[in-house]
Amino acid sequence: MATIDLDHIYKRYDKAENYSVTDFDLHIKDNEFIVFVGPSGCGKSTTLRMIAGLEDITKGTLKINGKVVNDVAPKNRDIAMVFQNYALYPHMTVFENMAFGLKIRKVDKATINKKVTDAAKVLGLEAYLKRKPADLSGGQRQRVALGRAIVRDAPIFLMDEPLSNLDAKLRVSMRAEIAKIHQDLKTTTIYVTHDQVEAMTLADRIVVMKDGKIQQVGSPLEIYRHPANKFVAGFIGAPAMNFFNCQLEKGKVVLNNAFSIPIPEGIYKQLAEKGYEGNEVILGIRPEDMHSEELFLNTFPENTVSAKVVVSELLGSETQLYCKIGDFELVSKVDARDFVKPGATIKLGFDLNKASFFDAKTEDNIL
Amino acid sequence: MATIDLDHIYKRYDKAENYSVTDFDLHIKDNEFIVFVGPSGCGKSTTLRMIAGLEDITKGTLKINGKVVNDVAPKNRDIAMVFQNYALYPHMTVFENMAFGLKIRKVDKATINKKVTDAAKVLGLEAYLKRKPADLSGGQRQRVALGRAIVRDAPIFLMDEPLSNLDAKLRVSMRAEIAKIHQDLKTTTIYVTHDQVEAMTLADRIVVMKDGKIQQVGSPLEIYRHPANKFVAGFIGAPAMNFFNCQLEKGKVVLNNAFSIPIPEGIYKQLAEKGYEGNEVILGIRPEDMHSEELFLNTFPENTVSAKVVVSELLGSETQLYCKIGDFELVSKVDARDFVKPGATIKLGFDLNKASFFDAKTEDNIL
Amino acid sequence: GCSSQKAQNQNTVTMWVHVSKDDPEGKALSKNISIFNKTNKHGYKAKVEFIPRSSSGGGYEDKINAAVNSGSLPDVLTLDGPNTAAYAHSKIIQPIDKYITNKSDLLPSIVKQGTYKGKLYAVGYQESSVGIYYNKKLFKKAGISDSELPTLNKPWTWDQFLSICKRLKNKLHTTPFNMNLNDRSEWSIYAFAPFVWSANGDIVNSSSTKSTGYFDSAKTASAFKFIQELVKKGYTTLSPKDKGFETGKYPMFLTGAWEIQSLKTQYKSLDWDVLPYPVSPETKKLVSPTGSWQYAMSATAKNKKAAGALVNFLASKEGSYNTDKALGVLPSRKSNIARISKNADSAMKFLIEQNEQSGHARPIIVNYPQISRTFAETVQDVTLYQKNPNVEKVLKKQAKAMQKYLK
Amino acid sequence: MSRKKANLIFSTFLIMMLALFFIFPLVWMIASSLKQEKDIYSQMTSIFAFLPSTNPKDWGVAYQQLFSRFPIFRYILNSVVYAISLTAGSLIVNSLAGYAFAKFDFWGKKALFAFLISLMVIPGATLLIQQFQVAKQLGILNTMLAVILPGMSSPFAIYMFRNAFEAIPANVSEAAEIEGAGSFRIFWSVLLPMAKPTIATIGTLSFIGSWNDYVWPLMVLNDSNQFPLQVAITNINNTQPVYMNQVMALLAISTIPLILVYAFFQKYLVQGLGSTGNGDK
Amino acid sequence: MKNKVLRNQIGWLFVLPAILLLLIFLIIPFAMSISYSFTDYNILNPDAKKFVGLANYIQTFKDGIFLQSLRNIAQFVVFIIPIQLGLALGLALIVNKKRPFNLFYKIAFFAPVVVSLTVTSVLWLYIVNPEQGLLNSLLKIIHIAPQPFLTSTKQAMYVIIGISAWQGAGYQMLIFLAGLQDIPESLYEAAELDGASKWKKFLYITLPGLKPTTVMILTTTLISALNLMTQSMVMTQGGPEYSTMTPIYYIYRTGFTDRQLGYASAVSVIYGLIIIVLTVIQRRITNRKEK
Ligand SMILES: Nc1ncnc2c1ncn2[C@@H]1O[C@H](COP(=O)(O)OP(=O)(O)OP(=O)(O)O)[C@@H](O)[C@H]1O
Ligand SMILES: Nc1ncnc2c1ncn2[C@@H]1O[C@H](COP(=O)(O)OP(=O)(O)OP(=O)(O)O)[C@@H](O)[C@H]1O
Ligand SMILES: [Mg+2]
Ligand SMILES: [Mg+2]
Repeated sequence: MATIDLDHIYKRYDKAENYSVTDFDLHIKDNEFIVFVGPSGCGKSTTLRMIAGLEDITKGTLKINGKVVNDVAPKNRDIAMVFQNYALYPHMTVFENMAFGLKIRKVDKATINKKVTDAAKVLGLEAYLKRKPADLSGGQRQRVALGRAIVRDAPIFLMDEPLSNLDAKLRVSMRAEIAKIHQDLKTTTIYVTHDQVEAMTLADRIVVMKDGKIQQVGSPLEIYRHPANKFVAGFIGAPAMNFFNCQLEKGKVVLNNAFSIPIPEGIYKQLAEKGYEGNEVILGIRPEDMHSEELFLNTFPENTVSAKVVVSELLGSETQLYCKIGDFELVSKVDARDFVKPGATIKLGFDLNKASFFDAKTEDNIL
Repeated sequence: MATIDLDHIYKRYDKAENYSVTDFDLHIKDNEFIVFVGPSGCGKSTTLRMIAGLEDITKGTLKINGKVVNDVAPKNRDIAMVFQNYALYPHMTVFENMAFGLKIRKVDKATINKKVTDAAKVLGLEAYLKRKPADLSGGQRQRVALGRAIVRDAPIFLMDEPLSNLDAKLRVSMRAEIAKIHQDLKTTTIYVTHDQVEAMTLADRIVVMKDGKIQQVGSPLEIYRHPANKFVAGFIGAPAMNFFNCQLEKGKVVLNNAFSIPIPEGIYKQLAEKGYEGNEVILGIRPEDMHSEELFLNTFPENTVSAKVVVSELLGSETQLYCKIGDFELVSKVDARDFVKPGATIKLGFDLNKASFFDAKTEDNIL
Repeated sequence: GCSSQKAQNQNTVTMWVHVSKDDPEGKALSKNISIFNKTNKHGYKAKVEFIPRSSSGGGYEDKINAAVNSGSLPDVLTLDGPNTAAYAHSKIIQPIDKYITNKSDLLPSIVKQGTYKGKLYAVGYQESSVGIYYNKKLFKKAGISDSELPTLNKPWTWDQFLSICKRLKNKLHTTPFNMNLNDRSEWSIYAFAPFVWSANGDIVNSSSTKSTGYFDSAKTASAFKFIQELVKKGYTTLSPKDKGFETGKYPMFLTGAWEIQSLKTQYKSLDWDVLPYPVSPETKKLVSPTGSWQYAMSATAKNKKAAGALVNFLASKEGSYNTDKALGVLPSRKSNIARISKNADSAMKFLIEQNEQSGHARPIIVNYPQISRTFAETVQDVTLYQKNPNVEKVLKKQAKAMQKYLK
Repeated sequence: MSRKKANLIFSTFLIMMLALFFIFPLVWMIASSLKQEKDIYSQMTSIFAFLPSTNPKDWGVAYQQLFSRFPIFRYILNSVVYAISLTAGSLIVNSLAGYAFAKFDFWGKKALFAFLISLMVIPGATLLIQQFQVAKQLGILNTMLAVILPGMSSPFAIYMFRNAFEAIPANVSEAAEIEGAGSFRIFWSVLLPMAKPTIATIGTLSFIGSWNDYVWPLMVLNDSNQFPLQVAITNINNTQPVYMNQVMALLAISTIPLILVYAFFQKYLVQGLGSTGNGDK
Repeated sequence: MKNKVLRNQIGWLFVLPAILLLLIFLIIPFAMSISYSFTDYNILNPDAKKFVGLANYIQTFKDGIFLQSLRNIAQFVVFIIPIQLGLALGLALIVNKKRPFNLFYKIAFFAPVVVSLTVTSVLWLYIVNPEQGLLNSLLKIIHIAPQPFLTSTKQAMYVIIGISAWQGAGYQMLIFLAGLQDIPESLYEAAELDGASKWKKFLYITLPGLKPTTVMILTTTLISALNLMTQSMVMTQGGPEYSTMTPIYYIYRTGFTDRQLGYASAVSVIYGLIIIVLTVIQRRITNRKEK
């Protein structure tokens, strides 16, 4: 029910020397679910706060539904927001905290009651409605903060790491709840998270930020499969993508004494066309694209590299292997069945069809 | 350098009706890394705060290095702690926040300087040392809180969700850092987290809690592979284990009209011995133990069940399928290559060798 | 209609008094007013507002000041004796000679305190006096026989008084005399100026224009030396304890007529009586303090006749009698002396007599408050005998200080 | 455990002594109002000074005399009305101003605040006449407004409120703002309840200030039916002969409501904020 | 952004009632005071006032009593501030902790504030009575000669200081208490785990947390100390020999008892200026410490 246009927005805090957000340009469609990700301190909260109207916009225009709102007071923007640090009203009970926004809007008592109890049910807070925030656990507080925003039915929904203090199970169900709310109410949503699963599953589009600048905007798959640059590639995916500064030599990527692997023809053609033959490129390959299964190793014997396992972490369904090829470190994610003891040597097959290539200087994706 | 013994500890908050922690009995060995997990509000922070001495123990004894410390003031327990809500000193700069504990202990200036700058480097806070907490982003604040505890070199280290506000990448490196600190300093550590990866990778032993009670204590693998009860099984692992209330009939688990799968002989023998033949049991099977690969389906044709895909989530290297078998919902995690469109029907092979069986009444693990 | 309303307004006299309407004095006044409203033949109606004052003069006098400064004075008001000159000088009040009947019946001290520059500005409706209250039991214990006690005709001289003090002190091992030296308000000049006058000294000259030559005279000095002597010898104290006399700590107590009632109601077991002021051995002249609150007409009174009639009525034989009787105070009119004395106890009778015989009004000075305070400071200075052993020096300095306030 | 206990007993003893050192006049006042005047002074140097008369018959005497002397209830009612109105007014007016100084960047704010602080130095006691002249000009003499308005706004209270509001983390009011609360609503529903300790403090102090004021109400009121209790106190304390037990009884009557008001507001002072919702200030 | 600036102007609306009241009942009267200070205004004779130029001001500087009162108040301020602030903070810390009898302590410490000066002065006069007063009896026990206290020009002011501190500490305690409530408990917890002793917690958490409160109390205590009047008026009437005369009492006396409103106004303007300068200096110092 609302579009949001951020036109080249800049933000510098009063006492700060540097811009916290630089040239932020993003056009959010009605009913879209946008997720902001980026390293700590990259300006996610700041951007959200500007949209909410809590921070002045230093430069640029912000439009909601096509109307410039740089100067509109937060209360007139009709936005619901979950704060990163909850910002609960300490003197009100959980119920009152959630009801406050509705009370202000003069919603009748019965409706308030219904909405709040419904939300409390969803959030598992029914037992705590009469408590004050100080008597809640961290996760309970966070759920109150979420509930306070949910009950509002606002056309725009801003959430700043709303699930960070919840356990995995609750997270999953909350995540589903948020997705459902989004589908039911068609709320335009901006969601800040550092949880990749959340980002991947919830987002229509993900915005990857770094140092106050947008690095890439795209659907989760796009971002995962075609990262715009080395930063995005490294940031998305856990464990992170492995990077190797290689030489492109005669259709092969060559890493000093470590390996020399043939590049699939289609990809090589593109690289060669752009003049990288004989030059340095950064090879990026995700941990899950290095295979230890016999099948793969047998099929692509040339792609096989020997690596020494340094650490081996078993995570239920899969195993993460921290290995070394000569001096180069890499992580690979293999099936739990292929658990290997540290110190052993293992054969890894690089699936270059799924690899990315970056310019060594600009670090932009070449393909 | 320290052992911690929690002997049947209970905690009830002053105004609360119920116990927040009940009969908590745990003996932590020197240099052990213990992780508390459990749903929001289950008493993790409360237990930590009792160990730190910030909350009175209602009943039970707490020993540190064999000495009862119920009545010892927090400052005399020599514990470093990261608070869930940071609790940074608002009037001090980042540097001062981190240096405070050392200053109090009359550490000389040069050492303080070195320790704090080292920690700041590790935490990526060098640029912010002169700022006050109010001017930091959420994740930066959390890192300060972490830094404040790290510099202390205390023999006991309590951390309450210290990484919850950090992005995945930073989280991974912080996690590694914490592991390293633990190894270097041999600090006895208790760590609260809702992140399964953290729990799995860091813990010597995991303590799973629910409603203030310990459900299971064990190594990560033990907990994952042999959950003590349905709660633990469901809580650990994401997406959660699937549960089916089945009938045990002639060596098979039978679910109303949905499936009937033969149980591996060794397992069946145990179940039968305990008298479950012909009775109800809960079958628990993890998403990753339902296979869609041809190989598996061909090898175990009897274990195959047809399911309708409702939602299909692609998460980079793997795909999560939310399916229905008749009225029963289940989640399965399959290779990303096996991505299936919602609406399609898929064949899933249940790997009962890895399945768990729970008593239908007590919900305890039978095997 | 309109005109009758106006007439009514013109016949209404507003009045401010310094007491609470719940006090005996306030009640007596209310009664007087209702008599006045009923009995006066011109249809005058008096309306009173009661504005209780605090000891420092706060409240009532603040209110008068405020009214003066915003032109909202009532028609009739009460004022303390020493304020007459200032109020008359500033034309806050106006002469009332022509409204007051039977002036010759007024005690001379009353006329004196109400007169400024030869005109009567205010009439007192009561008198006051001070005596030395003594504890009969303690006197007996100290071996002072009744025959040694002074009378109005044969008061103790200062020397005799000092020797009595000495005996009391030696026998009883206590401070013999409390004269409220810690009270540096009006009390000081009111109670101690009689010593000065007894020695034929003075504070200012009769036209109130000079203090030098009077306040620093040798005669004045003799009185202050007497006070200093009392302190130096330990016969009196700079920091007396409250109700020390009443509870038998001090054998002698210099205080006003109001003490009688307090002793009679609260300290029934104390056996006491009143003695006259000690006198200068040179002159043997008995002098006692006087002074009281008075009625006056404000300069802005709308209906002077009505206001005059009210003042006259209240200060009349009947009006003042009503008040004085209710209060148990000294009468302001000669004709009332007998009536009041009739029912009064011996102490009261004694004070009335002392007042009639020896009452001396305080000087009429525009800047009276400053003079009064300077006097009090002088008393204080000489009682700090270690610092200021030389009384003449103190008086010289203080006379000069006073002179500044005299025009 | 036992050392802890010994410590507790020891500190309790010390603090108790200290407390007695502060409360003895109050005790003396109440005890004195419950005895005959002569006992007040004869017992002055003994422990009996702090105990009521041994004869319970004496207890009510001073009060009885007092009530027959003054219409105490009327005075109390007046005082209560003035004090409550002034306190309520002062809380509203000053907290609003404190809010503005703490949370808005209006033009001239700094200068205005500095000016306000400097106003604190003006000794009100010396301005009675001028204030009266102003009140007369406004035509509010002889009304309750004249009694309560001058004491209502106080730079000190504004200062207190500003500090309190500044201590409240910004994000709480931001949350309310996003939820659609207007400036006044934020103030009223969110910030003010969080400033309870300050409300309690300013409330107590305004109430006491108004309750103890004597000269000003007397100056601006003419009808003695409107006078506050202090007028009776000053009166009884200055009309010879002074009956100390009655004075004490009246002072006790006047002081006990203050103690009650204070104890009542205390509740909010103890309660405080606890920890803010996020503990993150 | 401009609009946000505009929105901030609503602040004016909120300060308006307060400012208006102050304007009417404080600023205007004070302005009148200033204008009176150039006249020979006598309270009883307002219509006769004449413009006298700076005569009043010139006289002020020759006025021995006023100068003496300045010295007295300086002495008072220098002693009362640390004593009273320390006492008040101590009391606040005592009652801020949960202890048995807490409410009693709170009422006790605050009692001198609400109990009438009539009561307290009677008692204190008994206590400091030079002859057989309680204090001298106590001094006798420890073999100190009896002291003259209020009857001595040297000691009177110290007695007033002591009694004022005793009487006023409860007031500041209340304000400190409000300030203490604003410090989040979690900070103490963090500090305690950092190993801070009680004293260190006080030093590093309480004091910085109380900073705004302390600055405010310092300012207001300074100002109320500079306004000292009643204690002197009731207990010593400014004596002996003006050793406890204070400027405000003097102004009050000159203006109301002596009725010299013009001169009193001049004195109060001068005194007001002195106080302003003092508070500015004080704020400078406290602000500098902050940096
Ligand atoms: N001060 C308090 N008074 C009363 N109850 C409290 C208080 N603090 C916490 N609780 C309750 O005690 C229970 C345990 O709280 P605790 O903070 O230990 O949970 P937790 O396991 O840390 O949860 P989370 O993961 O959400 O932080 C919760 O139900 C909470 O509501
Ligand atoms: N009030 C402030 N004054 C100055 N700088 C600030 C302020 N608030 C934030 N910053 C800085 O601006 C940058 C962006 O902060 P922001 O809070 O937007 O980060 P974020 O992306 O939300 O990070 P996180 O994931 O850690 O919450 C950070 O470097 C931070 O230090
Ligand atoms: Mg943030
Ligand atoms: Mg917690």
